[in-house]
Amino acid sequence: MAHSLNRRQLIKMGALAGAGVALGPHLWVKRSLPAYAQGETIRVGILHSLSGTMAISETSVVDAERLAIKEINAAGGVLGKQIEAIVEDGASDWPTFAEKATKLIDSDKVATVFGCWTSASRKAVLPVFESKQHQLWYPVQYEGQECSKNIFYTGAAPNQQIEPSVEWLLNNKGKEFFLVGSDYVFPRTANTIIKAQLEALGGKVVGEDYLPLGNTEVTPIISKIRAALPNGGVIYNSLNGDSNVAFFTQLQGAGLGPDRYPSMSVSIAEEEVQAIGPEFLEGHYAAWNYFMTVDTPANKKFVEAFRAEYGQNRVTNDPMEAAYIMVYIWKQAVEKAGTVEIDAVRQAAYGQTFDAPEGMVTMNTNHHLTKYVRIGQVRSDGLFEVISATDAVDPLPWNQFVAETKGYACDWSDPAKGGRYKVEA
Amino acid sequence: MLTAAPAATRQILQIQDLTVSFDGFKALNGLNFSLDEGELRVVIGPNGAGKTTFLDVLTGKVKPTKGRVLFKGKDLIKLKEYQISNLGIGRKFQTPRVYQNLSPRQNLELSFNPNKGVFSTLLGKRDLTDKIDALLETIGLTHKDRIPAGLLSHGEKQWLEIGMVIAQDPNLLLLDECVAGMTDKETEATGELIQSLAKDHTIVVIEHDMVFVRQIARKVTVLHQGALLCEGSFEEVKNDPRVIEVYLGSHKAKG
Amino acid sequence: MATPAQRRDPNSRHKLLLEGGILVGVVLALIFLAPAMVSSFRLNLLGRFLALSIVALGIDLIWGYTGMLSLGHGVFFALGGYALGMHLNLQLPDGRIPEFFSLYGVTELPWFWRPFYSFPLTAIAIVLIPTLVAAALGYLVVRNRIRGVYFSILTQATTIIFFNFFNGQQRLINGTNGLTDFRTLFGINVNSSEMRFAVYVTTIVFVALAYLLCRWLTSGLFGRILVAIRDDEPRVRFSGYDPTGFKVLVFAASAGLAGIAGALFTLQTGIISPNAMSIPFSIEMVIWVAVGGRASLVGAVIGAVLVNFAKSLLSENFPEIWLFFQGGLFLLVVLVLPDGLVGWVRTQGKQLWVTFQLWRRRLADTSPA
Amino acid sequence: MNTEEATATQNLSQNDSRPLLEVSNLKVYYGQSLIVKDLSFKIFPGQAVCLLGRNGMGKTTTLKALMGLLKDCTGSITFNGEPIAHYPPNLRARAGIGYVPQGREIFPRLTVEENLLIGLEAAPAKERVVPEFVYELFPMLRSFLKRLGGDLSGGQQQQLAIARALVADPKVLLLDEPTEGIQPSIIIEIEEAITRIKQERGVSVLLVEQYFEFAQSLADYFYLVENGSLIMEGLTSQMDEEKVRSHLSV
Amino acid sequence: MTLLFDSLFNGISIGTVLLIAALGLAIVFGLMGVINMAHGELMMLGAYTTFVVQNGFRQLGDPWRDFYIFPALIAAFLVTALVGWGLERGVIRFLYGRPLETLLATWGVSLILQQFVRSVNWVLALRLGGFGLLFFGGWWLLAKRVDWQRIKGWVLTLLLVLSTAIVTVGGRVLAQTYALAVTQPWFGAQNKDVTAPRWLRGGIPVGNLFLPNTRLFIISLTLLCIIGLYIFLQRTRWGLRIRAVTQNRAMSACVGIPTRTVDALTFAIGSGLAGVAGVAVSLLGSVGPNTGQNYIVDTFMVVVVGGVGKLLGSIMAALGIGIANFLIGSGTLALILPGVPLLTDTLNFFATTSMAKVMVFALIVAFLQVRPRGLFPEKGRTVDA
Ligand SMILES: Nc1ncnc2c1ncn2[C@@H]1O[C@H](COP(=O)(O)OP(=O)(O)OP(=O)(O)O)[C@@H](O)[C@H]1O
Ligand SMILES: Nc1ncnc2c1ncn2[C@@H]1O[C@H](COP(=O)(O)OP(=O)(O)OP(=O)(O)O)[C@@H](O)[C@H]1O
Ligand SMILES: NC(N)=O
Ligand SMILES: [Mg+2]
Ligand SMILES: [Mg+2]
Repeated sequence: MAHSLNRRQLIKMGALAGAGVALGPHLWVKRSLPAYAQGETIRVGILHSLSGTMAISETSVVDAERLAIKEINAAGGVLGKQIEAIVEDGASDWPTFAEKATKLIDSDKVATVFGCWTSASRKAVLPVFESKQHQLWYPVQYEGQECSKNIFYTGAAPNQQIEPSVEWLLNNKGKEFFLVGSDYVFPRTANTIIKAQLEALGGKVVGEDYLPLGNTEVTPIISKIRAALPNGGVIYNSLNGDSNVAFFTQLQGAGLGPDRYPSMSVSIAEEEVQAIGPEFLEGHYAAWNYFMTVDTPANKKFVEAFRAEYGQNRVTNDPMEAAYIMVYIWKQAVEKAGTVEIDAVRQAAYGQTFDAPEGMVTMNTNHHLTKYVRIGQVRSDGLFEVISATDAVDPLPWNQFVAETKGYACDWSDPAKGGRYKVEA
Repeated sequence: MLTAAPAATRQILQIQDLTVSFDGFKALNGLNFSLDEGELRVVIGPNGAGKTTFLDVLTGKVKPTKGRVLFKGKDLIKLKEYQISNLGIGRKFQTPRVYQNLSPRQNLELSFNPNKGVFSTLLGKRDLTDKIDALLETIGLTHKDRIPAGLLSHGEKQWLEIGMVIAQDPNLLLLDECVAGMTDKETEATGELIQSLAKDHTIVVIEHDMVFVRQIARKVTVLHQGALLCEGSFEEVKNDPRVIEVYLGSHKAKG
Repeated sequence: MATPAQRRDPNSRHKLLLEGGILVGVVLALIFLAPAMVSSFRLNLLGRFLALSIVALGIDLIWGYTGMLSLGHGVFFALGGYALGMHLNLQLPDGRIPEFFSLYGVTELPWFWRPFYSFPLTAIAIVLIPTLVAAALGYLVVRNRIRGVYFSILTQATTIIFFNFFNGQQRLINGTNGLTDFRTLFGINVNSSEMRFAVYVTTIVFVALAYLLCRWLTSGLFGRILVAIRDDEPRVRFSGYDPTGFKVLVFAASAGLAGIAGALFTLQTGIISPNAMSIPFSIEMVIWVAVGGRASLVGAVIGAVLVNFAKSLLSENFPEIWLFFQGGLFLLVVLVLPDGLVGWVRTQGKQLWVTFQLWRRRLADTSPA
Repeated sequence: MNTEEATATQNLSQNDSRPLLEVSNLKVYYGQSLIVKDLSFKIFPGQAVCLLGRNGMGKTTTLKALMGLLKDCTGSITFNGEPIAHYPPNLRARAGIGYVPQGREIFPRLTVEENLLIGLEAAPAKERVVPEFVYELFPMLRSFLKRLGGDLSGGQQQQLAIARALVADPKVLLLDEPTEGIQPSIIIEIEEAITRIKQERGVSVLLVEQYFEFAQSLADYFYLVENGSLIMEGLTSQMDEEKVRSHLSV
Repeated sequence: MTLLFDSLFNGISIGTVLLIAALGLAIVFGLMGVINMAHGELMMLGAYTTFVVQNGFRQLGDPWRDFYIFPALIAAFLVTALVGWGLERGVIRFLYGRPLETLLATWGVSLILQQFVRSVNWVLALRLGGFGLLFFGGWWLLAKRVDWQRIKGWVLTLLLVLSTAIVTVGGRVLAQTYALAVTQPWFGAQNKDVTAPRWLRGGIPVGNLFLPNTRLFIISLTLLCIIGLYIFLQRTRWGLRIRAVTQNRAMSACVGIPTRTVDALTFAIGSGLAGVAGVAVSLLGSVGPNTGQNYIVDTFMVVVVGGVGKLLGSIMAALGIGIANFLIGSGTLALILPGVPLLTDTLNFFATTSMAKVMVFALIVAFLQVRPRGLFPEKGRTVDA
């Protein structure tokens, strides 16, 4: 039985071979990458989940960031240098985010970092960026109640997405709300805000439920919704990722259509609609600052560039747009400061404006962007019909409906004010 | 039948009306049995008579459906396996069962330990090397004392397990087919070993090898269909027609 | 495969001395040489991975030696981590409560946080809470003779319970985000380099202590009974031992080690979150031990450090496809090195040594000619 | 020992001079150690051959090697004129080698009936019924058809193991201590049955046995193994009992 | 009454999903003893197969596009069975008798499969295919030489290096020539949309209730799988062979069972069932690289709670867990058991999906305390002996 004698050897070989096939090319590419010698490029970090649960959302954000960098490089780079992106995988694991952030700062000596999606990952890297006096650009809509000197937030603050959408629902769709969310901080905090807001504005929460991230068994929730809203009502949905698919297919399966049960989602964008299937979502609503269908020249250019780079079937969405914006704002700030030095860039970033796909945005001294709020309704092709749009809304990181933070604001341009100060009435 | 035991010898084991039933099948059926201290008893009986099941009850592996089992006056039925073992009952299984990843030496050491609590095992100090060496010599495994016991041949495992029971130094030794797979000479050696052990231990031996039974037997108990068929000296039992009928076979019984 | 159970031959003293010498040598090298040789970032990683090797030791104790495969050690790890995390979160000026509470409108510190103001109580909690939880769980499980996959699945169920609980209780323990944003310990900035080095050294000391503890438990008669339980637990009962006590003890001990590891890891990573209680992390722990070599304590430490460094380096160099390697690595180890690295060194190393000796002898024979 | 002479005698006693099973230069290693050292022997159709030897001498190892269960073994095995050393165990079984292993190796969580049905896997005929004669030989089996194999008593399991090998109608039976744990009366019956099978169907038997009388009365020819080598062989009828016994004791 | 029926139906709905996901595992783990952590990823492959088949049928136009589900079932079964077969031949068979090692190895496999669907594009696929062709083809050709054993070592090394080099260079050339067309991932990291055919959307109103068609479909599919499995295991000799092989592989070979074939086939069927489960799951949730991860723990729980190796046990356990999940998670239990304030409060506390999970798993832990070997434990002498 000589063949079994050699099996170890064979397996070893097979494995090596497999590895070779999968990786050989990458090794090659890696080594041939920077055509320009060290020091002639400016390194920036890109830190998102490329594996694990969050990869679903975060990989496209990376695509957008890479696109922006590529465009900037093609246009001559920044300060005459090319930008070199160092990509790290946060692997949907918060400690890993912290580890990789440290690595980018300490080992790679990057000029700045673009990254994170979940608030948990942002909270995990926040101490790293603060203790190392470094800088993170964060592209996703979030729950607010934070204003770090070391982070620029280019997604919506609650008053730029959640609050206007609740108001719109109250005005147009009904007063009884059922809140569904994934079981983590953004939905929980968002719902805290919504409850405070509804109380102030005369709405009512009839039920609330949370699904563990990634869970797809939504039968009990559907039952609860039917029980709590027998005659229809508003579903406010902050479910993330996978769970949405189950939720909407079953919502339809159970006969709860958007006519009687309109839903407002704050984590469903074009990509998710594709994954869920437009036929399940048609007629439901989402609130964002940007939709792929926004009709601006800048957006047209953005979408075209993106599709040319990644394929005609790809779609763009709000976090991708926010990610695209932040790379440009950083570039403008660096150019204004004339250096990549963190503090100078931070100062220079204040007041930067950018003709973004969603419209003209401005970076505030509270590290958030002034943005447009839009309500979209899902069309049969899976894109959104923008049915309501506001003028640019200034960001309020500290929520004005929640008692603890009412009356607080943030201003990093003034050392006397800082991250959380009481506004004089 | 034999004369009743003298009043001076205490009965170490008393079993009354022992019944074990598995889904209605009675492996033991109203068995009555008793054993004097210091006795060497051989139990024979057809395959499936319930001999092993009997030992299973004695060691706590099987809980009886009915009946009483008293060992040194204590009821064994409520006790757990390890408690019974610590009361002084040691067993060799029918198919040898040794710790495969421990060497014969370690197997014996494990059985020698007198205090088997968690902390006494952890903190206790003992040096048993000499005792173990002697025992290894007795069971003929001196030259294989360091290899994992799982690699021993069948016969060697039999020997090792006998050694483990001896090391345990129980009051009552239960030996289930301990010479199966041994050569005639080794069987004889085992017989001698058992007889020397019998000087200060109570022993129950289960066997099918009639030569061996004749060598060691004083009193023989025959089980059949879970109950006592007969009891007596080797010659008495051997010539009992019922025993010949169900067990020995009519033509040429070995021994 | 077989345990390297210690043989009491005349030169066992000699061997013990040698082992002690090597241990001291390694500890000293880690403390004095490593910082000089690697960047502070890598040193910090090494510190973390050494912390993880403490859990690995615990897993080896229960899985490698006793045969209890726990797929839930992340819970004990996280309990230790949370205990220290709470203490670190409470390093605040008078009466203020950790910032995250305000997110959920909590204004009063939940009662169970109070003891963690005190470092001694925290230190006790780090070890004691996991140990007690494990002892209670272990007792219930082991007493009912739940073994093998049933035990593994049960630990997994426990993990899910704890995970969902910690993940869902934002108002008590900050949910998914976990505890982070640590600033000071004993009034010293936890991010200062002195503090970092002190923690690094502490970790090494704890690894050494954990090693000694496991070494003590696994050598001698006690260790042999563990192996016997792994091989044939029912038989052990007939030998007069009650396996329950033994199993509960090692399970609790390994949970205690996990708690310590969790605390040291949290301190060095700056965050503890329910992710540490996720199933994959617990499985990874087992993989470290398998890679290093089951039933080898050195193997557990080496496995934990190597696998984690491999993971770090692979994901840095191939952020997009590193999982291919990680998965391939596990496959390779299981198929090609069934006894782990240490097992491989033991067998192949011996062979190489023999070949080398032969070769030397042949050389010596031929050279005069 | 004059091997040629013995073989000649052996050949004389057979009509068919071609051996059914021929093993030459069999060597088996466990890791580094050589357990079976250069063993050669033959079995003719309808012949019963006995392998004698003390504990740990390599008898079981030899049978396992014949079944193809061990990986580190060299040498040639010819069965029915065909070299089978490269066959996996299942093909050897299907070729007509029946095996009753030491330690019974009953499938514990299959019923007695299922254990017998599994035995039929190697049967040349395609019909899947357990032949009646095994129940006649072991009446116990019939009454316990639905019982789990693992629940049987030791001796019952041994009987089942023999029955399992017999149902497949093998050309040669490898029996590793088949009488172990079996009550005397059934041993007698097994002996008679094997003699009958041997005579009526021309089945050959390779027997490993410690029960000397049993081996003596069943086998036509014997080989004595010590430390993995053959040290004596011959017709059982002409066996020097004293000498053999002396080798069997320590 | 409606409440009861509603709970029952919803509980069964949840349970059948668990069950169909667990069926394959009941074979692979329950019967074969392989702790297959890649089971979820096999489901995921089944779901991706559905996605591909669906897209194929969309091209075909109208009457066809609504019937993709049936070919998808077959395709998913075949694809995953094939992968399972390869997995058994390449990995699992070296690990029999070492169940815990199978856990580690299949964990590795699951990582690889996850990454595979994220990264696979034409370049990678062609590279792998080309490599297989060159390396194994070369091996096959050269192995016919008489002096093969002698030259094996270095020839294989050479082949390895050569074929790796060729596919590497080939891949690069390909990538540069055709750019996006070949480098664009087939699926990417994003979730994919599998839409139930039109006739599966909506549902049947029964009185106050609404029975969604997809659920009814999955329930029927599960039933069908169970019946098929039952016939396979009980009415053919395979069931017996599989059980024999897992109980004692060496002895099975000695009685003439082709153990390799049995092992490979069994594993392939178990994997194929995972694929079928993948189709079912794709109708409910998302199709993405992590699809399988959500099921793995629950499916093991089902198999274990039922009693390892007992098909009936798995069925009961799945339904039980499903119903418990619904009753607790939807707060129905709190409605059914009013009156006792403390109990109602507790139940309400657990009446969110997230906390219901805590409760259900706590119940499982408690259940295993009472029945340490599941609903239908192995009985007899060999257990705990
Ligand atoms: N758990 C069980 N379930 C069903 N039947 C059982 C069980 N345990 C034992 N039996 C039956 O009980 C009877 C007695 O078995 P036991 O092992 O005690 O016999 P024995 O006298 O030791 O036989 P042997 O001499 O063959 O070892 C047998 O018929 C056996 O099949
Ligand atoms: N897996 C193994 N690895 C190493 N050595 C082994 C292994 N199996 C058996 N041995 C050794 O090989 C020798 C022969 O064993 P074998 O089982 O063939 O003996 P045997 O002649 O059948 O003895 P017995 O009469 O006791 O059954 C023994 O010394 C045993 O220790
Ligand atoms: N910030 C979010 N969406 O987690
Ligand atoms: Mg018996
Ligand atoms: Mg033998």
